[in-house]
Amino acid sequence: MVLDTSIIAGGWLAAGLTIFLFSFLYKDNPFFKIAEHLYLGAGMGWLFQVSVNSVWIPKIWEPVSKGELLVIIPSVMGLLLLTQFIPKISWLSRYGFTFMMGYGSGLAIPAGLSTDFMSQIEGTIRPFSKLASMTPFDIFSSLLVAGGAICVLFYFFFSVEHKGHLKKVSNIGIYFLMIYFGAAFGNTVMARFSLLYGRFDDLFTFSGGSYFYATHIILAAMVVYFVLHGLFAGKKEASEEEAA
Amino acid sequence: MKETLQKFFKIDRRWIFLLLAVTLVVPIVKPIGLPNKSISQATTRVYESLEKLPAGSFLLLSLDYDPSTRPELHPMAMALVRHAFSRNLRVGVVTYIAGSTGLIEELFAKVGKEYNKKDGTDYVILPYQPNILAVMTQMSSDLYGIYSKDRNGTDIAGMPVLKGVKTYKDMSLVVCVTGTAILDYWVAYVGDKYSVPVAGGVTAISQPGYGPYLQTNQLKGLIGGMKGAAEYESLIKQPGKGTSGIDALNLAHLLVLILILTSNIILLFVKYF
Amino acid sequence: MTKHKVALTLFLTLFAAGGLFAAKPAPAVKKAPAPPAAVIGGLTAVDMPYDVGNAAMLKWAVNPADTADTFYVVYVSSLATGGWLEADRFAASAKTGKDIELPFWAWDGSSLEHAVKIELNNTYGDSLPDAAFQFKVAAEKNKQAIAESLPVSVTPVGNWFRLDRLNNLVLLIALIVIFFWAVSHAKRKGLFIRRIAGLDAIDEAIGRATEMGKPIFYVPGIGSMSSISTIASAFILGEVAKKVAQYDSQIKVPHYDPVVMTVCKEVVKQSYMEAGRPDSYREDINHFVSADQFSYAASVDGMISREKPAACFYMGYFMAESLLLAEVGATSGAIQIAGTDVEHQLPFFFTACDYTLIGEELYAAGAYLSGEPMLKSALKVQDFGKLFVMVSIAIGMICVSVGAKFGWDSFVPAILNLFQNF
Amino acid sequence: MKLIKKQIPLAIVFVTGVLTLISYYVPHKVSVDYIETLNKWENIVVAFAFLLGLISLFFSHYNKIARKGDGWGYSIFVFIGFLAIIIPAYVSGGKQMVEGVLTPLGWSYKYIYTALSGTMFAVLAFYIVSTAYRSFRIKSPQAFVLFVAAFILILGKVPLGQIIWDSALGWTGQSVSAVIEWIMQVPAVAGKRGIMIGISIGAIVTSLKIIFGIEKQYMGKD
Repeated sequence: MVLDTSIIAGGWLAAGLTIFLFSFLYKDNPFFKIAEHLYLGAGMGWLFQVSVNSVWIPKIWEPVSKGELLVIIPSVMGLLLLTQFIPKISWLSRYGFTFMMGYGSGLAIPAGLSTDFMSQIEGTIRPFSKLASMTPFDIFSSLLVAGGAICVLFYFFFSVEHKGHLKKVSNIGIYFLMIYFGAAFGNTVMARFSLLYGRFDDLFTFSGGSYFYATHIILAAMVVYFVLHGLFAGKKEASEEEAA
Repeated sequence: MKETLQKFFKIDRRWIFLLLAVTLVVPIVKPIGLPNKSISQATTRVYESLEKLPAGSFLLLSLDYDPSTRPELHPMAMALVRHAFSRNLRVGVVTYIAGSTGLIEELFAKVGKEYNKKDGTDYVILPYQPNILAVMTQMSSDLYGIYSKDRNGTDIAGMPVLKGVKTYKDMSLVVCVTGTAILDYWVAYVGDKYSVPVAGGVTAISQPGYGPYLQTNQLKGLIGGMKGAAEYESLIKQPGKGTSGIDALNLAHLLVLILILTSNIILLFVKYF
Repeated sequence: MTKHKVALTLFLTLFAAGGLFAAKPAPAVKKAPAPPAAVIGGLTAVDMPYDVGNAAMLKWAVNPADTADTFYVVYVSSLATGGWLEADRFAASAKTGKDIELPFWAWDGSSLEHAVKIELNNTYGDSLPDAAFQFKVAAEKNKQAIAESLPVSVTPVGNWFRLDRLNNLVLLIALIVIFFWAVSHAKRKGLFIRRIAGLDAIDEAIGRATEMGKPIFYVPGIGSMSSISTIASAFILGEVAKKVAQYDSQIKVPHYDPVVMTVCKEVVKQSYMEAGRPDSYREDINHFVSADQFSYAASVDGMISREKPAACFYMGYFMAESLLLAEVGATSGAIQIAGTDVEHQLPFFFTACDYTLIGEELYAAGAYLSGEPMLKSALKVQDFGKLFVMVSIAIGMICVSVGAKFGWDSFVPAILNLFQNF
Repeated sequence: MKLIKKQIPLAIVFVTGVLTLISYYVPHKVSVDYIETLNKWENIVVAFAFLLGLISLFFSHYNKIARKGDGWGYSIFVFIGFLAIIIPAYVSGGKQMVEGVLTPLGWSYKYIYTALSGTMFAVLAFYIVSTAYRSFRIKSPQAFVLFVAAFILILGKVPLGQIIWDSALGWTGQSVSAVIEWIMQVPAVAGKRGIMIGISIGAIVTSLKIIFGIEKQYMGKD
């Protein structure tokens, strides 16, 4: 398979940047720093180009040039946000911020009440409405959800001192929290490995002959760099790194 | 004896890094071939929600993941789009993460061709918008108020794919694939507020956190992490990156368990012997 | 309490007014089209309550003689005569009063009558003709009309209150009342908050840093100033900075958000003043690192592994960088204290740090340390909310179980209605 | 001066906040029109907010270069990275693909941005393993419970783990997937629900404080 030059070049670039970032795992080095700074800039650049093409041009520039002047008001509010950087007139940015905060808060309150509050109470007690058709184990599970939720809530109850029997209730709460955290931990392991798998899979692609062994060559170059660096920088620094 | 153990314990962590790299690279180069078998209820619920939609229904996909969570979420989104296209659903795509636009483009270029679906007729990709709440609220009364053009600047009014679609009422299902809290927004600000069915696909990290919403049926279903992607791929019988990914993760998962156990056993040993 | 009542009355009045508009008598206009064999009697049409004004509600009695193959067809017209369009079609067993999803206080549905919501936008598009709409219903069997009603008319109007969302509103008002009670109370007398176990660890960590002559890292996370965890973090930072100033130790606060940095600068400066050490305050205690999650984490990691601090605090809003930070901190041998309300990051803090403030404990720590009445009163409202949930779950569980056991058919849904969202 | 510096902004937050809040309970056309206007405005205002980050990033790196501070050379790469996206974006007019062929912008996305952004997260996998070995301590009964839950989850998510479970614990008649489903649907739901409710009221109270002008730290100092 013969690939386009631009794709091969892309493969080399991607493999190189990936390996540069991974090299931090061995130790901090200039290549990592370069890749890291590039990432900063590229991330901002991407956000910038998407904002320009998806929002600024179609939502501000085009309406204004067509004579719809109403969009100037929010644009000005948006621009006022930037006065933050000029201490003397930074108060102007409040006009933008307060607008955003007011809108966000006004939406958040009823939605929070219905979704995370009332619906959760309802969800906890609803299973009991089907009591007749439940197996004993289902009933046990539903009781566990309800009781567990109460205990956890009590763990976070700050208005009374947790002593005696109350202490026991909040202790049970902690165990429910721990099971949840355990589940989260287990799942996160899978999530992180998946991401690593994704990068390795890409590197594997770039290591193929059609990419002229980009991964192998860059990896070897990095190893050579570290070996040389270790030799010239003296033993002292190396032993320090070991301890880390 | 004790000293040796303790030394073993204070091993330079870079050896552990290397160990992980090896356990992951080997199965990529030489797959083990243990396919995922179990399928969770939550994933099945997503599958069934799509399965029961009549052909021609409008499915709104909110694809909000950037390259950083691509290995988990991209296979999921791909499986969902394949499923939707094979059932001849109309698909609309929105996004609130700037970094996802490139991935969406890639996805539809590939899957669109597989199913011979046309941009504008069978699917539409709407441009990135910065304020998720504003857009979600707006789409409850008139989506054209915020989206007048697709991501390439073509007017969307009159596109066959959007025929008769104006508000959430005209959409049969919303599926949000994300590694952020955007799914929570869909549940709270759209699902509950306007009674729209919402399902999700999330990274394995946030998966346990959606348990309460699944139990209350505020979420119609949930695909979680690469395992979820693999499950969905086997439900639609089209193995992809999710299936091969799970295979590669076998050894690494065991490695973690062995490491935790070893270190704690050493600790016990040092303490009591 | 008075406030509560006033507001409630206000809204109820508002609703009543809306209801008046809504229930504008709809005189059934009688006409004489050639009716099929039978007549469906008792058809009424009213404005659909609690909506923007684009739907109507039709009701008529269920006919016990209907069989499984009977269908009802609803016709609508915007003209005085003729112009009938089909608006809905459904099996005779469907769409009774019970099927309308509204809570018991806003809707009295009976399974003995059909209740059908007709959305006029589906038939007439976005802009409705400005007229009264005519409706009629026909019963069909095998595509043959067997009965038809006389037409009735109604003008849909926009309503002013979603009575179905009353439960939400009542709860909101209760929260507001308690909030203001707590605020005034906190300012006058102070409110009790129990001490949180993790706070001693903070003193210990600062003490150790002083002994070792090494800096302390205080990482406020990647939240903006509007997230509560960041606000709590800023208050905790104030207390930590005060102790650091007293012991003449060093503190470094790397930032992700420029606004948070401005606030933290003030907080730290104030703390140094209060500790009587304004001379030791330096502007670069708070420094901006990066507004990008991972470069932020990587840069802070770099700083931690270079400077090997004696203690690291991670308080605030954290995402994936929690693990990066906590791991590097642990290997560099620092005492680590973490606190965040992002649940899926807590496992990492919990396993890698010496002490972890879980979720709301972070808010409580901020309130406890600063004694700030505003924070304390917020915590009180949260406690009230939790109490409400605990009690509701306990009582609701019992009521629903008992109701289900004895088959009280309207009682169980009513209890559930109380907490449902519409 | 206090009026325009402080009171008017506080009035803005109060009025927009209360009106937006009320719109949830009011179905009338007036309320819909109000919220539609606000939606459109809000979307535009927020489109400028990211400039805050952009400017402070540029400013700090520009300063570093100008002062020749520590590692200033790296700061140049921030600008290079920025240009590596912006120039292709300009050339391609914001399109990433034309007739199935990558544009320069699409190329930059695929080979620069994807590689960098993806790897940044992937590095975490290594840390999770070393955390597992070096700092996952079963030091208390609570940590033990956390460990057991994590153990089952990690084991049961991969086919190999399922095989191991079946050969060791197959006699219980429960598959590991069933156990995981139960954990996720029962105790984990209880734990999460408890945390979630408290935090959500916290968020509601903060929103109330913002609307009533009690919480105003986000406005910055005077």
